[in-house]
Amino acid sequence: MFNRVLIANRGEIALRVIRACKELDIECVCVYSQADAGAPYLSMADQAVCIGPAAAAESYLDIPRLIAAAEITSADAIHPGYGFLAENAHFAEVCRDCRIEFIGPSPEAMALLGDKVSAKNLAKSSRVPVFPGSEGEIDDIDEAAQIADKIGYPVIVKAAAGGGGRGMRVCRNENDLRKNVSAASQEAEAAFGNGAVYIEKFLESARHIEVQVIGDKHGDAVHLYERDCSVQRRHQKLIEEAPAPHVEPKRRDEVCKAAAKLIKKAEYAGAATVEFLLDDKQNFYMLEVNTRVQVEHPVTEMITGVDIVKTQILVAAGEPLPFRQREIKPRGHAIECRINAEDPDHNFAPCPGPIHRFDVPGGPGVRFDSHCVAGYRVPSNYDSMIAKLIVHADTRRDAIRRMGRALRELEIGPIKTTTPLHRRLMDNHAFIEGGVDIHWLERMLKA
Amino acid sequence: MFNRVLIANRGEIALRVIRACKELDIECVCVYSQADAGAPYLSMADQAVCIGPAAAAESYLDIPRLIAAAEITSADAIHPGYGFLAENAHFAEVCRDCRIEFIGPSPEAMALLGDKVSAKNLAKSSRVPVFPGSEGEIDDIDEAAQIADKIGYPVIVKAAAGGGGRGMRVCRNENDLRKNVSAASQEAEAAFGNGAVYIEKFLESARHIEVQVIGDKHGDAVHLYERDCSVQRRHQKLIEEAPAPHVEPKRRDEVCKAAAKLIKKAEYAGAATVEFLLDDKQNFYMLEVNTRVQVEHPVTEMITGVDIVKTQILVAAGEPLPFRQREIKPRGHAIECRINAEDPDHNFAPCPGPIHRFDVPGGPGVRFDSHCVAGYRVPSNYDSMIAKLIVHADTRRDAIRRMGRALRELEIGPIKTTTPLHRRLMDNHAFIEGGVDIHWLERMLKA
Amino acid sequence: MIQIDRLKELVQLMIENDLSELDVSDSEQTVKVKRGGAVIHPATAPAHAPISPSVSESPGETIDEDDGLIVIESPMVGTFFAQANPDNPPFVSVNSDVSSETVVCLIEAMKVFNEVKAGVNGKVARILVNNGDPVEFGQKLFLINPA
Amino acid sequence: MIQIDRLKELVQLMIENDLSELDVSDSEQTVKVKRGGAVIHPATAPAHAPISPSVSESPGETIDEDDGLIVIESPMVGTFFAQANPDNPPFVSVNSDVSSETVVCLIEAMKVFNEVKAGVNGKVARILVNNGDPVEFGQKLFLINPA
Repeated sequence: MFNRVLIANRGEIALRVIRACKELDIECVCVYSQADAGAPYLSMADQAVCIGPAAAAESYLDIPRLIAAAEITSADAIHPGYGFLAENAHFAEVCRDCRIEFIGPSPEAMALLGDKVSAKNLAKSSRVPVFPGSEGEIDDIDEAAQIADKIGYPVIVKAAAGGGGRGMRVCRNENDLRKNVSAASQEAEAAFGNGAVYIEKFLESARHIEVQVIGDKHGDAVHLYERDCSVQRRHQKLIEEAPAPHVEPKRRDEVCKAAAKLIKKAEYAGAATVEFLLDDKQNFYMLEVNTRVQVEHPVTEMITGVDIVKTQILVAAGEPLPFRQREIKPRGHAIECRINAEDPDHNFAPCPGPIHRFDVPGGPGVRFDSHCVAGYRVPSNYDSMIAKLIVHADTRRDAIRRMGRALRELEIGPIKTTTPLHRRLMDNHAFIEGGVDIHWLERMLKA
Repeated sequence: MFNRVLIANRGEIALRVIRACKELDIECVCVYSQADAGAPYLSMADQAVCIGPAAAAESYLDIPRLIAAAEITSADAIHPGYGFLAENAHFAEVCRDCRIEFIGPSPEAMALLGDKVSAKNLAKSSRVPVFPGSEGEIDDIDEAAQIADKIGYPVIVKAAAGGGGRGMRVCRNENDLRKNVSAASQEAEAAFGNGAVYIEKFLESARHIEVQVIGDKHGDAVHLYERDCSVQRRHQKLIEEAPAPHVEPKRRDEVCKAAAKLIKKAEYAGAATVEFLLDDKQNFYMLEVNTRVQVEHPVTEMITGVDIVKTQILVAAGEPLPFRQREIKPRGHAIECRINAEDPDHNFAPCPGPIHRFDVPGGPGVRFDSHCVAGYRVPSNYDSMIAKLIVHADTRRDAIRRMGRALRELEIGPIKTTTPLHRRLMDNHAFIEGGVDIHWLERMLKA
Repeated sequence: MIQIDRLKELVQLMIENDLSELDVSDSEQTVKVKRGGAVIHPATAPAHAPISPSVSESPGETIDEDDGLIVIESPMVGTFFAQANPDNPPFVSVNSDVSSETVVCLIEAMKVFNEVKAGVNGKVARILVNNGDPVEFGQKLFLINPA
Repeated sequence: MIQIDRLKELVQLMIENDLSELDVSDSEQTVKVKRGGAVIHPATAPAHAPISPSVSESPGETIDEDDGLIVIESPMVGTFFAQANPDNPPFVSVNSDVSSETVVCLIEAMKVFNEVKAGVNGKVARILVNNGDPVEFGQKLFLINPA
């Protein structure tokens, strides 16, 4: 087991990793930028090291500084959290070169699943359902038009190396397609230095379902069932839940098993999330694989009893997975609401600043993950998530009621947060009914 | 189901009942004394009614005031919490006369199990192990000496109507016994208006194990397994856990089943706790039955997933138990630490007063039940418990580590609390080993 | 000269607006006031707690700070009745003279009607609750202009 | 004379804008008001954050408030070396004269030795770390008495 883990992140996920280390009796070192100096979660680490100024490029994203911090504190492993360098294969490689264990997959497994074309090919061979489309990149526009005819419009043109919507174009007919393929390719070339594009079926409306998997260094991988993260605004998830409501159990089990097989085939050690879109005919289509722990991992922890962050550390240290697939028996229903320092009444404008009042909900089935306390000042330099409120109950209806009462106990001020919006959502008929699509929240906010 | 529940209690248990009502979509009214005016938990109830001055005798213990509060708010049920009037059969009777449902057993069942002699007789016929001793009250001193000879010294003389140690005398030989029987009888007569005494085997050292049971109005009763509450100081429990460590599984199961049978035989609807002493040869002996929800109910909730307070309300409303015995499958290990406003470095002197800092632990497997927030003033009029910190993990060792890290996150000030003592206990070898007896903590504090 | 009334107004201003410190001076006067120290959250600030009556079965009386009126508070929780029965006139009305022993209302709790006496000599200035209203312990019922 | 109405207006202004302190004076009057709110817990108060150097690869300098000394801060996290190699003398000692371009130490990070220059003319007043010490970004390394 590791002697000392360096946490190359900040805020709630840094605290989450500190908690896991404490419970495993491993010392932990947390890095911080000057903007985070004095943050209360740092005092819970065994050591805290200032690595640079507020700008993430010169602190949380600066590989040499992170490695130097690990070296001066004799850390033998680095947990990257999520965001920042968590999905950067080069960082994982530098760690390996410096003989520091990267708590995550090998650079090779990360690269294999990070590239959309190679991930899709591996998915197909693992019977993970994927979008029908071109087999790899498009060489010829006529061939593309033929494929589009076969799968039916609308289709989407995507960059093989892409992400974040760049290089993506929806085509509703052949004219669109012929116009967009070369434009998308040029855009991709400019953005990622790689002009390869491919086409896929496009869903006008769908739900976001993702499967949590965790693999070890001994060739095993176990899935921890799925989450539904369809309540989104501008591609930012706001509410996540497990299990996903209204999914046909047999289809769900098939997809979860296939996702575990994909991760196993990639010889992947660590936590991974296989993301899917689900159409209104209960068809799953794989979107991509996230090669890190997710913000929303607690809902899976609540229903399975598995501590995902502890398990990440154990498998990185070379231990076999401490559970088998058949031992994973989900219980009840869990929901997470992201509490962001944003004003939902003013177009979600960020609201950094000092927190004077911070009254936290409690009682049965309530979990609250936050790096904040009364007296903390939310810096303006980083993302606005300040807390995650998670509840667990026997049924989805009970979980929604529990979340409603917990949200009414939560009082954060004077900064504005997404709490009032979440309170409204817990009373919303469509949300209570379950199974809303990924555009539902934006439609609702406009109405 | 009830329309409106009146909560005849204060502090954390009042908030616990408010939470249960909210989650069941039942309106709730909380009474308060002037000493609790403005307490933050009151604002979470739908209504709050001032019933009297700070003195409990004129507020939380005053039956006419409580009934009047229920009448002016049209409450159709009263939850008594624990302490105050929770085990007062007269109160339960007045509620019935006023056509207000008492959320707890019938006055008859409460009286039957509240009387130690009748409870013991019913226990024997349910195969609940009891202390060997006289069958009911002692008429004749020679007969008592014969019984004592048979069960072996030391024995204890107890008042049939007793409680709280009054009227109890330990006898180590026949001389002791002959001296003490009449003295104890006189003391009992003076204290309880009932001079009946009985004798029982006395254990020099034992563990406190209790079985949680819940019955409904349809003749069913289910046990939720046991708790170990041996870490006590002056008969006040400080740490509770479930399951009890180092108990022979077969004996445990037998005792739990017998406890459920006892509650069923008493035609008892509601939550009950059958308390036992466990000697060093794995023998259980019933102490008494508590006819209410216990402070330490959350540890059972954590391992079974059952919401005990919600279930109390459901069965009081006449619903059948929502689970069967075979569906109760304990998972993992749970520990509760009571956070009292007391100074463990100064003989546990109470420390009421204002709380300025109240930083609450979070993360996986942590539950925090408290009616306090930063800015709250702990009144000096009532008991000193201000919070319960509960953790759940896969194993007892993991739960202790989790409790240790959660206690280090908990910061309450400037008042003194039992937090530092709990931190030390989580590092204590004997506690970690498990199975300490009821005098262990006091020995440790003296050492 | 420092006027107590003026000072009371300042203190009231502080309480109502949760001010913790006030420091005012002009050529004639300097006033410095500090409050609390404990920061009480607005939502958890104690509601105005009526002063407890010394004897619980006789009404509480406190001097209303506004204008020297005496408050009769409810000695119990229950239902307020202004008259002995629906056909009777109310025990008192605004401007009624009351003596210490005058019954001013009944409070019903558990079917028992409890008489509340004025406990003071004076004239009824205001009646703050309506016939049939539920009342809490310590709730203000009447304002009396003392004789 | 103190005007309550004027004061109330000021307090209203504070509440509406969440001001915690107000201090106004003119020739006649002085008004100071503090308002509840921002209690910063001692333990969560930001630690003294060293001032960020403007260019990250050149050392930061700040004037030490005590006695006009200039601080050279570490521009990076790594290991502090006072000398180029174990056999060499240290780059500087107490009382050494330094100019803006004088190398005062090396910081090693990822096997790369980074020179730190004084960035100021003066005399070394104190050396705050020892050879081989790990140093954080922004950590104070030297105090310089400026020329």
